[in-house]
Amino acid sequence: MTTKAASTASVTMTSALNNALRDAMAEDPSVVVFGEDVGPLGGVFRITDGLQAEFGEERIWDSPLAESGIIGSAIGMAVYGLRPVVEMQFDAFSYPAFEQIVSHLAKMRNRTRGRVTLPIVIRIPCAGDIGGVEHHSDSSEAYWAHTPGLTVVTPSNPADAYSMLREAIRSDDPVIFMEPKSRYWSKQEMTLPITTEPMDTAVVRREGTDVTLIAYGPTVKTALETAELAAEEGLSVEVVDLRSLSPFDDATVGASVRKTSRAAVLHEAAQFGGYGAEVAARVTEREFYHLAAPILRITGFDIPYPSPKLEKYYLPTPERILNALNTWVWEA
Amino acid sequence: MTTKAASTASVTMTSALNNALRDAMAEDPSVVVFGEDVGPLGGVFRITDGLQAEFGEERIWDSPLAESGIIGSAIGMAVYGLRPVVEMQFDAFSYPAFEQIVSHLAKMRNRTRGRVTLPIVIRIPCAGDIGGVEHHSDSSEAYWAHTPGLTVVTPSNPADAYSMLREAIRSDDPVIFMEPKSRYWSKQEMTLPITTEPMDTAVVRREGTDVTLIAYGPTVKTALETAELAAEEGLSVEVVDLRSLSPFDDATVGASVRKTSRAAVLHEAAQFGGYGAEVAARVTEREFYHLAAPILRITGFDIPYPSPKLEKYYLPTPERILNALNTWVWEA
Amino acid sequence: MSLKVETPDAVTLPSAKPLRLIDDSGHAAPAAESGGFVLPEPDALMSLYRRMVIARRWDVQVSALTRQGRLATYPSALGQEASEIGATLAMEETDWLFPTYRDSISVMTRGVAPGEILRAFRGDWHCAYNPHEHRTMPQSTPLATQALHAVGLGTAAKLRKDPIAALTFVGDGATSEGDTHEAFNFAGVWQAPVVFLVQNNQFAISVPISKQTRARALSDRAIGYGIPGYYVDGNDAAAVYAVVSAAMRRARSGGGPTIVECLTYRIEAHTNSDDPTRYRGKDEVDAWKSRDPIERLEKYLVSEEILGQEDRDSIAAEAEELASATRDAMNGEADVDPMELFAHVYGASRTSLSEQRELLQRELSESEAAQ
Amino acid sequence: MSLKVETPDAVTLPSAKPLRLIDDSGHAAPAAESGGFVLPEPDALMSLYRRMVIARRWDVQVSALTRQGRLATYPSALGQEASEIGATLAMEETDWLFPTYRDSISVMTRGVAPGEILRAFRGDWHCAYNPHEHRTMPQSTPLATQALHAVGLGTAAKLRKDPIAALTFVGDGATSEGDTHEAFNFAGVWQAPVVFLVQNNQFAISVPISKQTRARALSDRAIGYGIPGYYVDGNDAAAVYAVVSAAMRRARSGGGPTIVECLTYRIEAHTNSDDPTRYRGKDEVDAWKSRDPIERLEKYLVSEEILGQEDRDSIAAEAEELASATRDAMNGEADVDPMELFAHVYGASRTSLSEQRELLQRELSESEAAQ
Ligand SMILES: Cc1ncc(C[n+]2csc(CCOP(=O)(O)OP(=O)(O)O)c2C)c(N)n1
Ligand SMILES: Cc1ncc(C[n+]2csc(CCOP(=O)(O)OP(=O)(O)O)c2C)c(N)n1
Ligand SMILES: [Mg+2]
Ligand SMILES: [Mg+2]
Repeated sequence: MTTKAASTASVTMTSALNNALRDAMAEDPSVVVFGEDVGPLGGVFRITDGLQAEFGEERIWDSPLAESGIIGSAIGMAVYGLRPVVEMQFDAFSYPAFEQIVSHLAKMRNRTRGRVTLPIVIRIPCAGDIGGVEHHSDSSEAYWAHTPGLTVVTPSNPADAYSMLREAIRSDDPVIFMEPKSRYWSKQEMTLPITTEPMDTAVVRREGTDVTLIAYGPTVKTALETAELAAEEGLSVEVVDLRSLSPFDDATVGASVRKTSRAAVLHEAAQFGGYGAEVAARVTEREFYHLAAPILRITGFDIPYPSPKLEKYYLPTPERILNALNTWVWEA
Repeated sequence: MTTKAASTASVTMTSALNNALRDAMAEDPSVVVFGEDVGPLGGVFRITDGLQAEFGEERIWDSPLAESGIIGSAIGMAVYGLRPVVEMQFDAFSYPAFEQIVSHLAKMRNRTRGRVTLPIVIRIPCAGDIGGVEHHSDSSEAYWAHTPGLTVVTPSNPADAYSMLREAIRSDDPVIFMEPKSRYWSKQEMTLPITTEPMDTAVVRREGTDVTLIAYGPTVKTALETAELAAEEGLSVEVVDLRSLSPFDDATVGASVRKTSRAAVLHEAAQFGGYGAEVAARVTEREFYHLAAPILRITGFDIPYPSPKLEKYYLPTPERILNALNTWVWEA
Repeated sequence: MSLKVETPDAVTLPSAKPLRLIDDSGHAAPAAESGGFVLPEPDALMSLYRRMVIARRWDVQVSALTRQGRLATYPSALGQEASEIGATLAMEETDWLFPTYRDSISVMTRGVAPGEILRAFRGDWHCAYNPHEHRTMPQSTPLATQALHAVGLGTAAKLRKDPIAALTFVGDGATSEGDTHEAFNFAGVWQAPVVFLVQNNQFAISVPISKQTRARALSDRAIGYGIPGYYVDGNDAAAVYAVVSAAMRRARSGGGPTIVECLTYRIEAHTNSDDPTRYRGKDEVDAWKSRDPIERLEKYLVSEEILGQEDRDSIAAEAEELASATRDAMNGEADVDPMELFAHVYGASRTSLSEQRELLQRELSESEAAQ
Repeated sequence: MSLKVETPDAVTLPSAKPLRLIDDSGHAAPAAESGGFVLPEPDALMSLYRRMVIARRWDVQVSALTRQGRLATYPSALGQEASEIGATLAMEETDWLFPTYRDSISVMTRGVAPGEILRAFRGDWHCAYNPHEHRTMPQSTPLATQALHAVGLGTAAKLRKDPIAALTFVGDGATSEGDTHEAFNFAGVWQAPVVFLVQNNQFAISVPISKQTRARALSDRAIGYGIPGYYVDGNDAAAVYAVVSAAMRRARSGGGPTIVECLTYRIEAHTNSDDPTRYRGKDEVDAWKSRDPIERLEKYLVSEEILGQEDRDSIAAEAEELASATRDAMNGEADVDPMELFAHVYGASRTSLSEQRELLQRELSESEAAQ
C-alpha cells in the first residue's frame, strides 16, 4: 500500500500523515476515519486525500458538522470494537467536544476499572504561524495535557508524523495527536513505512553543552534555528524535541539539563498556565541542584492569538529567545 | 437589604454569597441571575435562596438545561447592557460551555478592540471533598487560568466570598468565580456588608519564617492546619491565600518567598499541567536566587477524581504536606 | 457513510395526546388511543408486571438504605417503572443499553447484580460492574452525553452488519442539551439502529418541563430529523413495551432510529438531597400517585384473569428476597483498595504515575505501622 | 422568566416546497406557492434590487482582491444575495444583526464601511468595526455560537421592553451544532424576539446538505420548539423580504422567535483556498447559476416597468463607485500597531501583561535602532 510513498524520496508531513492513515487502515479493518470534510475533499489540509476513494464510505466518511457528536459517536464505536481516528478541523473547533473528551474519553477506562477501553485518536491540526484568521491558530495542548487519562503527542517532522500516528492508532489509550500546521509542508528524505523512536520518548535533535532548549511541535524548528544563531555567538545549545507532552520524558530532559545546567522551554501558546509551566516546574523540582539559573519560558504572550498581520510579533523568534538567554547571569 | 445578614453574628459562606447576590441585585438593576435550578429551589447549594421571591422572575430565573446556552445567551445579554451572573452547577458541567467561554467570553473584548465588553460572572461551586459521585468534584481552574481574557478568583472564607463576589459583579471583565464547595458551610463572625482586600491581591493568612505554603480556595484551610502541625515540630510556616488565580499577585507571593526561601503550592486538581505548575514556574523564574530548595507541588494525583470512599487518599493532607517538606535538604 | 439519504417517506406528527393501550382505570384503551399498536401477549404483560413489582420493591429498599446513610446518593425511579421496565424488556440480550443515573432499575432488569450497581452510589467506585457482561454501559451523569455513545455503538454494529440495536434513556431536562440534538441528528443521517427513550418525568431537579420546551411534546422534535417519533403514556407499561419493541425491531432490521417520549412523573425527590416542597405541591404529586403504573397493569391483569393470587404472592416473595439480598449486600463496609486508584487511568504504564502510587503506598504502610 | 409558556396555538408544518412570490422566470408566482405572503411594494423591490446589485459587484471585487493576494481569505456570498439582502433590509436600524464570516454583504448593507469589514479578512484585526455603531456584531467564525448571542440580546431587550429584534444568520452545516438547538430552544421558551435566518446554501465546505440532515427541510425543526418555521426560496428576494419582515415585526411586538430557512446555493468556492471540483460537478453549479436571484428580480421589475434603463445605469454606476472605493481602501499597506495587542485583553490593568508589553516594545525599538 505504501509503494506510492516508498518511491518518494522527499516526503512532506501531510504526505507522511496521509500514508500513515492509509497503512493503518489497510493493516487493521477496525480503523475508521470520520469528521468534517475528510471524505471527497480529503480534509481542509488534504491529510485524508484519496482515502475514501481507496477504502470506501464505510471506512472513511463525512459526518454532520458537530464536534461533540463526532467525539461522542466515536466513543460508542470504540466500545463496540472499532478504532476511530477523527479530525477536529482546528484547535478551537475541538472546544465544542470538550465535555465528551474530558468527562468521557479521558475517564471511561478508569470509570470502568479497565473494562471499557477507548482506542481513539483525535487528530488536531494545531497552533498557528500560517496567517489564519481568528480561531484558526490556537494552541490547545495545555488543556489536554492537564487531563488525566489522555495521552498527548505532537510530531515536529515528517518521519515522526508517520511513525507516531501509526503508534497512536495502535495504542489502546485515547491519544490527542497534535499536528503542527506550520510544518505540514516541511519535507524530509525518507522511505515509508518508517519507525522512529517510541511515541512516549523525547529526542535530542542537536547536541550542545551550554543551554537546553526544550521544544515541541512547531517550536522545534525555532529552537534549531536559535541554536545556529547561538553557535555564531559561541553559545552551544542542545535542542530537545519532547514529542510526547503527556506522558513527559523526565529521563531524557533531565539528562540534558544536568549536562547543560540551564534550560528554556518554548511554545506558541500563551505563557500563563501553559504547558511550559509544567516543564519548568517538574524539571526544577527534579534538577534544582543542577540548575545554574531559573528555567525560562519563551512563549506566546498572555493574549488571544493575534490576527495574521500581527502574529509575527507574538510568536517566539530566535532573536527573542537569545535575548531571553542573555538575561541570565553568565559567570565567566 | 442586608439587615438579615447584618444581624447575623456568624455567617456561612453560602449565606455570604447569597447576601452578595442580593445586595448586588438591589444596587444595580442590570444585574440578572439565571441558570439551572437557581429559581424556586435557590440552587442545589441554596446560594440563590429566596432571591426569586424577592426580585421576581425578570431578575432571576431558571433557564433550560444547557450550559452552552446559558453562557451564550449571557453574552448576548451583556452586549445589550445587562450584567449576568450565571451558575454552572459543578465544574464538570461547565465543560459543555467551554467553546462559548474560551472562544467568545474570553476574546470578545480583544476581538472588538475594547468596544464590546462582557461584564459576566460565572459562579462555579468547585472542587471536591464533599463525597460527591463522579463529575461532582472536578477542579477546573487550570483550564480557565490558561485562557487569556478571563479573570479567575476563588475565596477561601465567608468574608472574601461576599466581598470578592461583589467586586466580581462590578468588574467589566468576565470573571470565573470559583466557590469551594467544601467551605460552603464554614462560618465566620462578621457584619455584612463587608469589604476585604481587593480581588486581585493575595493575602498572607499566617506569618511564618521557614516555609511559604501557597494555597487557594479549599486548600487554604489545609495549609493553616499544616502550619499548626508544623509549629509543633518547630517549623514556622507562612500561609499565602492567592484569592486571585488570574491575575497572579507576584508581589505578595514573591515577598513571602524571599523571606522564607522555601515554598510549596497546594491544590486539589491533578498535578500535571495544573495551576501549581504556573505558580512554581513563575515564582522560580523571579526568585530563583532566593530559593534554598525547589518549589514543591503537593496536589491531587494525576488521575480522575476518585469516588467518595477513596477521595481521602487523593486529597493533599497536612501529613502528606509535612512529609513533602521533609524531603527537602534542611541545612542546620 | 454509504447510506443513501432520501427524504423520509411519511412526514407525520406524533399524536397530540400520549398513545396508550391500557387506560388509567386498568381497562383496554379505545383503539383510537392506541396509535395502531396492539396489546402485548399475556405472558409479556405478566413479565412486565413481575419486573415492575420487583423493581419497585428494590427502588424503595434502596431509598431506605440511602436514608439510613448506607448510600451516598440515590436517584429513585419510583413511579417511572412502566417506561423503565417497558423499554428494557423490549431489548434483546444482544442489544446495548445506555442508561443514566436515574435508570438503576433498568440496569438491574438487564441482569446486572444489584450489589454491583449500588457500589457506585455507595461511593466505592464510579462503575463497579462490567459493561460488556450485560451490554449495559455505566450510568451516565453528564446529561445527554450517553445518547451520542448509543449512536456510535449502533453505527458500529450497522457497519459490521450485526442485527442489534442500542437503547438510551434521555431525561426531559437533558433534551435541552446540545448533545441530544447532535445524537438525534447523527442517528437520522446515519440511520443508526438506536431508540431514544425520552423519559419525560416532567422535572429536571426543580425545573418543570414548561421551562425546558415550548413544544407540545418533546417527540415533536422527531420530524425535524426525518425520523419517526412517538408520544406514549409512560405509565402504561403495555404501550411502552409495544412501541419500543416495534422500534427496536425496526432498528435491528435496518429501519433506523426512533424517538419515543414517555410521559411519566418523578414521584420521589430528585435525589435524597433534594427538597421538592420548594418547587411543587403535594396535590400534583398525589394526582400522579393515583396514576400508578403498577396498579394500572395489575387491575387489567386481574380483570382479565391473567394474574392470580398465587402469582402475586410468588412475585411479592421474589421481590422481598431481592430486597433483603440487597440489604445484605449493602451491609458491612465496602472493600475498596486505594491502590486501585492508579490501576486503570492508562493501559500504558507511566513513570510519574508510579511515583505517585509509591508515595501513597508509603503513606499507607507508615500509617499501618503507626497502628 | 415570567413569561407564561403555553402550548403554541397552531401546530403546522412548513410547506414541503419553498414558498416564493416571484418564480425563476421572473413572473409573479401563483398564490398557491406564496404561503399567504404578498409581493412587497415597488419601492421595496427597487431597493432590494439596488442593494443586491451593489452587493454582487462588491462581492466580486473582494474576491478579485483576494485572488490578487490583498486579502488573506474571503468567503463569498455570490448567488446568495436574495437571502442575505432580503433579510437585512427587513431589519430596522435599531435591530441587531448577528452575522457569520459568510455574511459580509449583509454587514455592508447594514452600513458598516467596506474597508472596515475587510480589515478582518486582510488580517489587520479580528473585528475592526465598532459593533455598537451599526448594531452589527463581529462576523462569527465558531459555527452556530452567534445564534445564542442573538437570543441573549433579544431577551435582554424584551426584559427592558424595547421593541427591537435580533436577526442571526446560521448556515446549513451549522444547524448540526448543539448551539443551534440550544438557541432555537432558549428562544422558544423565553419567546425571545429573534429571527433565525437559516441560510441553506446546500454545502458546508465540501459536505452536502444530504449529509447534515435526513429531514425534508431544516425548517421542519421549528415545530419541535413550538415556534413558527418557514421554508423559503432563498433566491427570491421578494419572498425572503416579505417573510422576514413579518417575522421581525412579530418579534418586535412580543410575538416571539421565527425560523426562516432560505434555500439557496453557494456559487463560489467555500473560500479562495477551497477546491470545489473535488466534491461537486460543473452542471450542478451551472444549473444554480441559471437561477440567479438578481436576474430574477430584474426580469420582474423590467416586465412590470418598475425598473428603467436610467435606474439600471445609475445603480451600476453606484456599484462601480463602491467597488473602486473598496479597491482604494485595500491598496497600500494596513496600518497595524503591534502594541495594540496588549490594549484590549482586559479592562483592568495587569502587571504581567505590562511586562510582556515592555518586552515587545524593547524588541521593536532595538530593531528600529538596528535600521
Ligand atoms: C451536563 C450536565 N449539566 C448539569 C448536570 C446536573 N444535573 C444532574 S441531574 C439534573 C437534572 C436532569 O433532569 P432530567 O434530564 O429531566 O433527568 P431526571 O433527573 O428527571 O431523570 C441536572 C441539572 C449534569 N449532570 N450534567
Ligand atoms: C465549531 C466550528 N467547527 C468547525 C468550523 C470550521 N468550518 C468553518 S466554515 C465550515 C462550514 C460551515 O458550513 P455552513 O454552516 O453551511 O456555512 P457556509 O460556509 O455554507 O456559509 C466549517 C466546518 C468552525 N468554523 N466552527
Ligand atoms: Mg426529568
Ligand atoms: Mg452552507
